[in-house]
Amino acid sequence: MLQYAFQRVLLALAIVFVAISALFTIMITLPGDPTTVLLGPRATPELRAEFRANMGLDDPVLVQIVNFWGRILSGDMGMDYNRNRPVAEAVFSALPHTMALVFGAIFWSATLGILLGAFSADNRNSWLDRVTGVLSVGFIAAPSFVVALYSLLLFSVTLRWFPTIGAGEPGDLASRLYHLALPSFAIGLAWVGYVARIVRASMLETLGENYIRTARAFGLTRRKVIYNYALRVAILPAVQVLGVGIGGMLSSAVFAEIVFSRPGIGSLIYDSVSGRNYPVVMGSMLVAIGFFVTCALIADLVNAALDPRQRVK
Amino acid sequence: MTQPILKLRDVVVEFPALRGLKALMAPRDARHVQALNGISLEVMRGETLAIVGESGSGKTTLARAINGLLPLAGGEIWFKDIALHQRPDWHDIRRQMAMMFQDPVGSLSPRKTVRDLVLEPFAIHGRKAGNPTETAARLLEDAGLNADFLNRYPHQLSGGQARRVGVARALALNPAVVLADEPTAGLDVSVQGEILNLLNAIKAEHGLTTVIITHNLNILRHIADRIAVMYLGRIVEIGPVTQIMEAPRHPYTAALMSANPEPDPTTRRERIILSGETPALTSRPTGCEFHPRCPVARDDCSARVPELTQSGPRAVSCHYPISENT
Amino acid sequence: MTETLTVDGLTVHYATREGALQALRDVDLNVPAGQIVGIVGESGCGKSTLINALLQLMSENARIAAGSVTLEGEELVGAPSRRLRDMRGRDISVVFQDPMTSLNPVLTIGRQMHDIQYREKISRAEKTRRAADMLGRVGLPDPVAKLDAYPHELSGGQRQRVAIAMAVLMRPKLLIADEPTTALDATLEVQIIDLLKELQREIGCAILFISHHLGVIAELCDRVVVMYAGEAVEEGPVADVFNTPSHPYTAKLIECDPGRMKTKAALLPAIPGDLPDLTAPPTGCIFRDRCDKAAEICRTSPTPSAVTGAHWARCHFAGGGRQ
Amino acid sequence: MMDRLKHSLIGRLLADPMAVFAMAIIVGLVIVAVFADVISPHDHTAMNLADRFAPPSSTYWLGTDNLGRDTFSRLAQGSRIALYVALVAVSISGLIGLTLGMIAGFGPRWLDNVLLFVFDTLRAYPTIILALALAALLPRGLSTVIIVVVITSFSEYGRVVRTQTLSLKNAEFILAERAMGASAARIVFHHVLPNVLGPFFILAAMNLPVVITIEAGMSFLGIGVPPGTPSWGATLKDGFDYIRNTPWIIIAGGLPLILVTLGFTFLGEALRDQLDPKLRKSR
Repeated sequence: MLQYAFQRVLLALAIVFVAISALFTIMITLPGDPTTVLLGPRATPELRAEFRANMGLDDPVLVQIVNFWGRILSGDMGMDYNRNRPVAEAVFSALPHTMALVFGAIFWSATLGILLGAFSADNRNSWLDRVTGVLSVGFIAAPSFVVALYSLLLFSVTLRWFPTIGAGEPGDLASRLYHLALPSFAIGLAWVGYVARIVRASMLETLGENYIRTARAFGLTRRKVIYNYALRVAILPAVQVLGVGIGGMLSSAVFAEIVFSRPGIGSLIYDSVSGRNYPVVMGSMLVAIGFFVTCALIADLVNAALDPRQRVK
Repeated sequence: MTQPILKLRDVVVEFPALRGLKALMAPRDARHVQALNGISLEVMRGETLAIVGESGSGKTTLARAINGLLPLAGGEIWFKDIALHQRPDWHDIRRQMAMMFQDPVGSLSPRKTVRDLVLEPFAIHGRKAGNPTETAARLLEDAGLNADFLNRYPHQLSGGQARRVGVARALALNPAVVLADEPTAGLDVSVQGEILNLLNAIKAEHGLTTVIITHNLNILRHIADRIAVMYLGRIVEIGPVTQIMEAPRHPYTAALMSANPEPDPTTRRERIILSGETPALTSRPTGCEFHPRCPVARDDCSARVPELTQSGPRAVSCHYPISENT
Repeated sequence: MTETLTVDGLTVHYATREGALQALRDVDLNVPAGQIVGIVGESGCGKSTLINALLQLMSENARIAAGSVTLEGEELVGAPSRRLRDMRGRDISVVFQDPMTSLNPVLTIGRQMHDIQYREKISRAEKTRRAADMLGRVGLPDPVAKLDAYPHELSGGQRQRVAIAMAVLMRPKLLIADEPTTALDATLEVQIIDLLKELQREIGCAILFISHHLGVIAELCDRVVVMYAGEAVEEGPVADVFNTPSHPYTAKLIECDPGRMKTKAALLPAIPGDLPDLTAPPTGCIFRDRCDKAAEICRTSPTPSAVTGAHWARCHFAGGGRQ
Repeated sequence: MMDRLKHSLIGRLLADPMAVFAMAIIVGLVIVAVFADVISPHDHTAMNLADRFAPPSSTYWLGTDNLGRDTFSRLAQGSRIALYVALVAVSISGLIGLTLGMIAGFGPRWLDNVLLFVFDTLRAYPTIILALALAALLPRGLSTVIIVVVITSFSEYGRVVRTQTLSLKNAEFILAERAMGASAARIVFHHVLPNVLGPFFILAAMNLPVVITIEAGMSFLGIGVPPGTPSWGATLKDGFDYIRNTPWIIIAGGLPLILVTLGFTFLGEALRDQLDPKLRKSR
């Protein structure tokens, strides 16, 4: 297990390194003045000249990549020249909001999705199973930003049940959760359907396995067989899918943050792109990719912990 | 009959034992295990050699190595006068050396009709099949299936029918050698006889040389001229089928033959029950690799590796073989 | 002689698109207390349906159309599911064919052996001790350590021993063994057969041993039931059935086994033809289409005719029947 | 034979009410896209400042936006963009993924590892966030949308095809082909490809709505189609900016998106039910 974990961590680090380096390379090699790209259009000529010298922009690409990572690893993610603050500060104050959003969505999709899926499999081919099936596919199909817009329109603008703007009062948990409910629901809805489908399918497959027959032949109760023996195996693919799905949720979070005017990585990147504030874009990308890879890694390790067969591979 | 058509000398096939980081950190000789560990044998023109052994003995690996599906880590294989260990023209060799696989249905491409499957060798080797449908029908008929099957898909065939398609296809281009991996696997006894009769008839008619891989000891007498018994990637005994079955000299052969329950409740044979299981390839015992399970092992068996020693038509690899008169 | 298991007129149908598939038709069989009864038959004979029916664990589209299954006099067909669950694993238990897939891959051996003792009012430590004892009893080296192992960490033979240990842990009255040696090599097969014999003697349970391997049946069983296309066609003491097979199918089946021919056969016997379509089984004798002896009378259904005392065959020509 | 298979597949799909519903939506979308100019009651670019913020009426079936443009006409035109982007992007990324996936599955182990790492790395870019990052570097337009989609989605096809190919690679029938002397090309095109295409097309069908959503999403963020282009996403953005004045634009603008994604997803599900033998057996 330890060996397996070690290999996965190394792989995850390599992915973050290559993904970010590739992006950095594209940015500095694309035609155009890299100082514009890296400092934003508002930088003064003096600032540009100084930056060009300091950053070694005339060095070979490889050297620049090494220097870039050197700065990142020493904690320097550059400056947000538009608002005159370190990029790290901007990014790390936005990250918790996005994390709350994503974890909220995972909470929805895991609880509702696993329940619906297990329930469907348990009552397969009943009309309830059929309804759940159609609903799940409907959920999967609904584009998250349309769900966000519709729920904003219905629950916030028209019915006024939920707030339209912001992330709630700092320090006030209830207010935070209140502001979180709609946006995280909008992101999570599709995943509820997704998880339900996967859990149902893998549950049915698991229930057909010989060892389930063995368990029943030994007189274990139906409930115990289904929820202890089968579900334990059947949620493994759902864990994996949710881990990888965080990439998709981060994309959805951009819309949720913009539609509900929440702070977060998504709206930070969006604002920075409109302002051509590339150091911030780069920093946000780094954090977003790092966050995603970490979550996928955790899902992988959880899977391995739950399924001893995985560790051997 | 006296001329070898296949000659194997000290054939070694290795599999990677470790993957990923472990493999990089392990010493070079621990990265691989030997699935075949020095196999030498000859197959005479026109004979049927059966290779028997339990799972993990390497018998399937041997068939695949002969056909070039697995690379050799050492040793030589000669087919007629072609050196198969020196990058030969496999395309042409495989036309002369047909192979049948274990799973009768699974070894047929699932989205092709029986007609396409039987004609596949012609397509592969750019041969004209005359009138394709007639040729296919004739080949099927030779294998005991009528032309109604031409448009079926593999999943619509029973095990016995699929096996016949496999036979028809193997014989399509008149090979010199047929390698058959477990030809009776997955077949009921009532069907098994038909398939073996078919193989015997075809062999007699075409003067084929066949190598049959099997763990089914009951069929040996009826199909094989000679048998080779394998254990942990080595041949422990080889020779004419009746001699080996009636008077095994290697203790493993003896145990294997006695382990086969007879369908006759009145005869109860002396049985040698071996303890334990075949060890993993990663932990080969020292000396004679059979010694930890051998009922007649002596002290030095764990120290010295026995050689396969020829005496008359048979050979055995044991320091203290069972004498012929007992 | 008391019967541990009695199956009487058991008929099971599967609902399929082509209509009702009559997988078992009017099957009778008895397993006397303390005996080993073999069931032999080729694929499609209804062995697995029979096991599922005995355990009352049938797939959703299966239905018991008629007949009864009694375990020590207690009717299982239609029994409340709570009662059935109570009996499974305690009075009646089973070893399945494939040791690779019949154990739960994500739970340790110890956990699985704990779970099946859920009815016992004993301490955890005691349950662990019993599990380890039984693992040792079935011949696993280092049984205490094996409790913490996952199934994939064991070899095929070891896994089958674990499965047997689980099956006999509660000292059942009836042990069903569904081709327990088919997936194993010959030298392991004889080890398992020996083990089953020993355990049977020790626990005194009756064993219903399903196999397609005539040699294993001949060696292990006291009585044997021959099945073909969903019917029990012959039953009797092993020696009688093997020496004087009285149903043409049994005779053919024994004849086909190449193991009994000690010299090279010019032509190996086989049974030409295919199984009948069980959604529309032919009237009369089920084996009629493939039988050499078939005559006009075979268009009517044969009833079991006694050959000798405990040996009968479902054939018009069997025993004292019209020859 | 292929005909018979297709016929029976379509026959089976027609027997499934969800599949019929899905195909009806898709056919509807295609008809609207083809005849967009005919069925649009107004020129979708015509600004009629007098009729700004007009609610739905018999003249403007779905109302107008802040510039007085007819929402219905804009949505009808939008179907062309959605369909165009989806088909082009899915074709390109599917083809790349199919090729790389088969190379990874069938090629040497080191190449498989390299490609798998590439797939893993590309998956680490959250689509919309990467789109934002690239937005300022690349010119705004449909080709940018397509590039972003291809970069972020071909690895998914590659991964599925690779898994499928790997499991086929060691299947006995592939070994049997090799043992008969079949060339690598013959094995790949005659025996591997036909068995990979089933799952591949299911994935493609499931990905069409995803791509449509990405295009709409990017246009919503203002990094997709050029200004003025009637993409569904752009229309929704207009509605969002004036959510209190023109709620009908959001309601109407979201509907075609939801319907189309529903249609393709249901079709994909139905295809999966029919093509995946594992699911078919369990019934």
